[in-house]
Amino acid sequence: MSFNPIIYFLTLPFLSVLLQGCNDEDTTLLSTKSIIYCSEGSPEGFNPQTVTSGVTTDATSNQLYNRLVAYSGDEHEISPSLAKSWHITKDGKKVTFYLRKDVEFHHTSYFTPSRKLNAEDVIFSFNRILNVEHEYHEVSGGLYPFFQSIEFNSLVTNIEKINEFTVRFTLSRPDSSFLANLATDFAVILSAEYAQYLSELDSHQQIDLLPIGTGPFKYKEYRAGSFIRYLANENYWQKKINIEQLIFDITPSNTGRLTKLLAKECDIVAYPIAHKKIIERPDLILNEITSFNIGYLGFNTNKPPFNNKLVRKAISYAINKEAIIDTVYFGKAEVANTIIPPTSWAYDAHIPQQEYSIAKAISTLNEAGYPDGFTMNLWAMPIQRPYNPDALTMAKLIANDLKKIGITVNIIHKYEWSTFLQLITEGQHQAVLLGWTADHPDPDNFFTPLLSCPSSKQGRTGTFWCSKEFDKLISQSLQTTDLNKRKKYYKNALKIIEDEVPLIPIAHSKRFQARDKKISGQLLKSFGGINFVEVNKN
Amino acid sequence: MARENIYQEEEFPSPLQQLWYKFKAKPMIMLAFSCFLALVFLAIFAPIITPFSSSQTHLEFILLPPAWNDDGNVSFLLGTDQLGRDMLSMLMHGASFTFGLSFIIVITSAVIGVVIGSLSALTSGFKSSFLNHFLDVILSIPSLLLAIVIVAILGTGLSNTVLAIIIVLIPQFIHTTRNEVKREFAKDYVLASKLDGASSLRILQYSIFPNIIEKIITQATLAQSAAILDIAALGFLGLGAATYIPEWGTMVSNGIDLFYIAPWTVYFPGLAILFSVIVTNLVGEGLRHALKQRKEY
Amino acid sequence: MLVFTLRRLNLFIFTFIMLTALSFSLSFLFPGDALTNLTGQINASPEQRALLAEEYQYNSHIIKQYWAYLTHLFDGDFGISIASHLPISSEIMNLLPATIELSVVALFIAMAIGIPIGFLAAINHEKIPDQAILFVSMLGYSIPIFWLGLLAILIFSIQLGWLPSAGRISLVYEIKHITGIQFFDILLSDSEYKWQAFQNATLHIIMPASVVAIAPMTIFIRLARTSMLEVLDSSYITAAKAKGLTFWQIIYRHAIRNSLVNVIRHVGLQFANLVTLAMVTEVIFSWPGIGRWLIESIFQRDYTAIQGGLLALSSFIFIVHILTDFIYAALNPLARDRKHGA
Amino acid sequence: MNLLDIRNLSIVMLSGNKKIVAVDRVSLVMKEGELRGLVGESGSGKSLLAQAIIGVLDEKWIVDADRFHWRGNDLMRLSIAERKKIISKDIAMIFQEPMSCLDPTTTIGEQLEEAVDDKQLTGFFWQKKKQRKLAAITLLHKVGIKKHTECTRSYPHQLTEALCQRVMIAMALARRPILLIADEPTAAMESTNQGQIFRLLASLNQLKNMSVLLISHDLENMAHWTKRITVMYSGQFVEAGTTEQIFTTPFHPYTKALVESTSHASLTLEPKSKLSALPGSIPILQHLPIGCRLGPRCPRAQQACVNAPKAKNYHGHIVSCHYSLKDTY
Repeated sequence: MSFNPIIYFLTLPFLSVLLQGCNDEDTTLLSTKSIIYCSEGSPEGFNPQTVTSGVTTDATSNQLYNRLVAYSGDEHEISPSLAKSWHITKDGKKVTFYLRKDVEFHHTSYFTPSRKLNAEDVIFSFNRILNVEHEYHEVSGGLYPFFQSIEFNSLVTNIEKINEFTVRFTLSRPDSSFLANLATDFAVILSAEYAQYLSELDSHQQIDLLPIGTGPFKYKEYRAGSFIRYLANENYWQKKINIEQLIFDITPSNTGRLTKLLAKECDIVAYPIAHKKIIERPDLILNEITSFNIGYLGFNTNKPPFNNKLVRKAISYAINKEAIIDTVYFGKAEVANTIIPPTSWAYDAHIPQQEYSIAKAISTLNEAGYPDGFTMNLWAMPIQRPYNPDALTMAKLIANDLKKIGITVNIIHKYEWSTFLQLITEGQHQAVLLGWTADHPDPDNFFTPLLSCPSSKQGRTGTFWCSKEFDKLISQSLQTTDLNKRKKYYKNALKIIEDEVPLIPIAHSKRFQARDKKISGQLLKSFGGINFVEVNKN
Repeated sequence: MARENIYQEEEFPSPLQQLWYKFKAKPMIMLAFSCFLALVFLAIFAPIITPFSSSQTHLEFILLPPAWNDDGNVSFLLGTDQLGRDMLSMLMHGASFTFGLSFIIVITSAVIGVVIGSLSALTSGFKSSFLNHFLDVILSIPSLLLAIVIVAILGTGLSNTVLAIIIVLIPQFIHTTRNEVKREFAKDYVLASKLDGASSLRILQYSIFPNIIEKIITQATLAQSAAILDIAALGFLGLGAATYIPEWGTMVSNGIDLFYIAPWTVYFPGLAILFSVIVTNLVGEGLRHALKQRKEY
Repeated sequence: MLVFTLRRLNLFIFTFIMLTALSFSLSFLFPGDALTNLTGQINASPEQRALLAEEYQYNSHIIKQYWAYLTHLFDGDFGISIASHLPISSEIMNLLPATIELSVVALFIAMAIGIPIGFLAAINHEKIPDQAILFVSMLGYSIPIFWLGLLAILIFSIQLGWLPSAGRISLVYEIKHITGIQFFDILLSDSEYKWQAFQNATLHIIMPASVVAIAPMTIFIRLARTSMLEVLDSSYITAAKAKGLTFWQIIYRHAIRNSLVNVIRHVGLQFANLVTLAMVTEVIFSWPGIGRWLIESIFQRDYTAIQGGLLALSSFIFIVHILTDFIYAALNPLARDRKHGA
Repeated sequence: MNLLDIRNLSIVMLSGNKKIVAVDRVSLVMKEGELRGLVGESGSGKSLLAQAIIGVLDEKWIVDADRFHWRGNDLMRLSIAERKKIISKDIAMIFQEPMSCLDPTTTIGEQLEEAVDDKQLTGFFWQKKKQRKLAAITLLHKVGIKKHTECTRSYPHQLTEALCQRVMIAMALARRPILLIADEPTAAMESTNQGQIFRLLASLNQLKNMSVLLISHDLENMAHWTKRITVMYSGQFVEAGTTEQIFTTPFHPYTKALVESTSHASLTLEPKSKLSALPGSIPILQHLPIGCRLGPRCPRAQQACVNAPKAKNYHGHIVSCHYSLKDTY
């Protein structure tokens, strides 16, 4: 029997459609002028002032905005950005910034600025946070979590305009981390003119949804849960941008991101898994950078049985951290002895590694009055962050460990990230797997946001632990510039943590990122999110 | 048959025996049938015969490749997953969930569907045509979509999945039974027993059921392969079995994160589903073929 | 033809009532408050709630409530999404075209490949090609689709690097939403990168559509094979042989047409099956369609979205049903009315 | 000259390892311009024989013959393709249930045009379409259909059985055949319509000198329309002769029984006397008796009947029986 010719007839139209698509070589490929970054989640909004989530700051801070000052170099010293220079008075209470005069705001389809950046914009950006009465303060919920955790409003008493391009901050007390805080991803400068324009239209909300900034890219299009499209800012003050388009392809699934990288649908991916597979491929590069972070198991110290210090201690004996490092981090992390990573100057080498001993755990649990164990719930974060790439597996391993000392663990996992955080803030959990990434190199950024009373009460860290003694130590440390004194204060603070165990530190991990070989330029910084300003595609 | 055919009479085996003779004539089908029986056996006795418990973790053997790989270990024949659980044991346990539950689902929905279907076949007029349209509408909604909606009502979880698939399969059985019963009712032999004064129920029981039972069995094998695929699909989508249950679809979805490092965690559960569906389909095919041959004869 | 059309219209109305009644009753079946489920207004203030209750006749008889619900549907008001707070109708308008595109292309592939192969099998009845085709089709019918999708990505996207693994089109192309059917939108757009985008979109649809098509294709193979065998066995083929037509003439002129008519009859039923597969495939290939959205809605307990999505998807399937009925009638004179009787 | 000369044609099917001989060494000779009847109960293999002649049998049937001559050509020596070519040119066939023999999805016109042989058309290819159409209309006229436009536009199911049969005949005529095989053309038709069809066939036979092989189980009609009749029983040749011979002096017990069972014969029967019929029924293919297949039913059967009888020719009246009735007349 000869081959049936019907098949040819029926597939012919289909093939011809395909071929038709292949006959254009008149224009260069658009894909060579665009960069697709596969990110891990949707941003909550386009204003990093109002959030702490790394997903949002990654997507917005460095792309859309600039700060007054920035970090540069390996030593992470403060360098000029929108402020070309600054001056601090001797008592440390007055800080004056001299602004650049050539900074343009974004020209977009929804707003065309008529002037360049000036002092008004800086004052507007910070007054929105500080002044509860401010027209824009309550827009998007009125919460500025980062600034609240560093008690920014009690620190800054006044911001004044000296002249068109000079702004002075007046502080209530000297603060050695003030400049560092202004260099974080959260302290971005918005456009006062745009705010004015929006308040005339009575659509205040739009300021955080359709952003106008000074950064290297400007907003074009956002489809929730799907993608963000940025276009190059042709008037960027710092340098010329090499690419035309920057696209954030929102891909929450870890495998999905890796697949897109391997299939060349993404140029760069966040938090890649399966490093071995990436290294094997000659056309891909894996970048790693030391990140200041800590993944931990936090106890809700308001709820029994974890209001009992001994129970917390017992659990800390029972967890096999080495196994977690091997399984969850594939060995690409260090066991954490305390909340401070070893590379920080505040790290105290004398703090011993937490002992892993089932026998000790059982005896401590007996001592605490739970000889038969108990049942607890453990909340595992539903998304991937550098400090915890796979909370579910970690939770399963911990559940397995705790079974040995008679504790039954129910894992709670299936929530959307923002709902999850909401419920943690409400204190619904008994224990939770979370983490923290530092926003700047000052060790205070670990102590204050994680364990100080004000931030504990907010609940985002999940511990609700509050110690007057601890708070006193860290505020003393902030008010001095003597490094040795600060070291001593922090050493004592760490002792308190070791003794009280409000949380069990698990790992300090590196931050990874994989990209196509064609993409050049530094992207990752130790602090803060990703920055595409230097990126090029060839 | 080398029997001498002296008389015109032949041996007349019972319909089921005839079916069996036709059925076993094809070696391929027999092979599939024995695999089917093996799966049933596995579904019942998996907890006794597996080398390890399905939840036992071996932290020293995490992501071990299958034994034939250079890095493999003979005691974990098909390797381990990211928690160091033995793949082989999990797959064997999975037979009770994916395959075993599909069996239970089909039997339950077949019983309910046949009862409703045969009773509804006795209706006539407006009620009947309403029922017909109603069934058409229900059957035109994709089964998985309907199952998903039911899961949304009941909440996720393995038992709710099972319930949802049972509910989804019932209309199919009603439809088949109803059509078959109606067709048989139109035949002359039923008229004959009607003239003898038999009640409808009696006709159903003695005249019709024996004639349509094979059709229902055939439908059941079709339904079972659909049920296996549906359980697995819901498990894969995270709407079915909880992540720690070694249901095959759930295992595939658990393995996805490791697909590129440990592909066997995806290959094997998928193959298990494929195998069980093929076996079920082959048995169904054999049954249908045997039925057709018997009718032709 | 008129009677035929009226009958279909009648069926359509009945089905529409059934489907809306089902979707309406879901709001009572889902956990939580029925009014919230129906409207999606989860954070409504007491005054707003009272207003909504008034609008939806919430305190009247159930029939009145249903009627109020229907009027809202006719106004294009499906409520708002509990999760995203966007109107369901606009979400559906965004997502349904993607699903239609995927399933129609898949249907086309399944028929274009499945039917000729089925015919080939029938022509070679009980010979080796027939057996081989039957076995392969059994295999295709048994593969769990999500697994097949994963393997397809592994082979065609990762190992060979031929086809993209996710989405409808590379995000670098900015296509305005006009009809929602992407290929039309691309052709309608005035971008200088039009043909690049078209090519890119074609590459994107090949793999998901083929994966969706596999199982229906095997069913079409079987249908076409059975139908062709039946036709080849019929007396008019014998008569045509007696007329002296060659084998291929008979196949082309009579057999294909008649068996095709019988296959088309089943397209409607297969379509429901195909949409089911498309839902799972959308998840694997991140296809921005209504199936993926529905599945995500379950995780987010977005009951309003589930109701709207169910209604939209099943109406779509039913419309295809009726369309195939009409096509069948157009092709098969027997299905139409007798023009001038005996 | 003999138009068709068939000797000992057998049609065999292999079922498992058993060999089923559906038609057992049947001979048939037809002269030019003859209107010949082929009679037998249903299941006697008449249709199989006809289909074997025209070569449209299913592949499961194996046809074998000692001689198969068509107008002096030995067809058995030719390849299947060549044989088909000759036969489809010269022999046409019409079937029982004409409605099912027409493609239900194609209009009558198209089907008719398709039957018109290319060689009959003389014009250039762009003229052929029109010529074809004209040819089709002429054909319809030939079979007595006047309203040709209505007819060509119709689908088969829109016409009556008798009209369909006329269309079938028209199609058969399209190739200007020498022999027309009509396989029960009037089965399931009302008697008035039956008459029309038979009349048409007879007139074609007379006016165009077209040979017709009329197959039927209806002996009475055969008596009316045919000159010579061949009788078959269960795949075996029984008797052949002129119509008169068959009806007045049947030599074979089966023919006699057949003749006696017709109403024509029963007119002469005494009131209230028994209608004559053979005991039993025609055997099914799976259980064929050996030897003379009528054996178990035959009133005259003796031991010799376990061997198949040889055909004996008595001046053109051929019979195949060990104990023929020849001597009783």
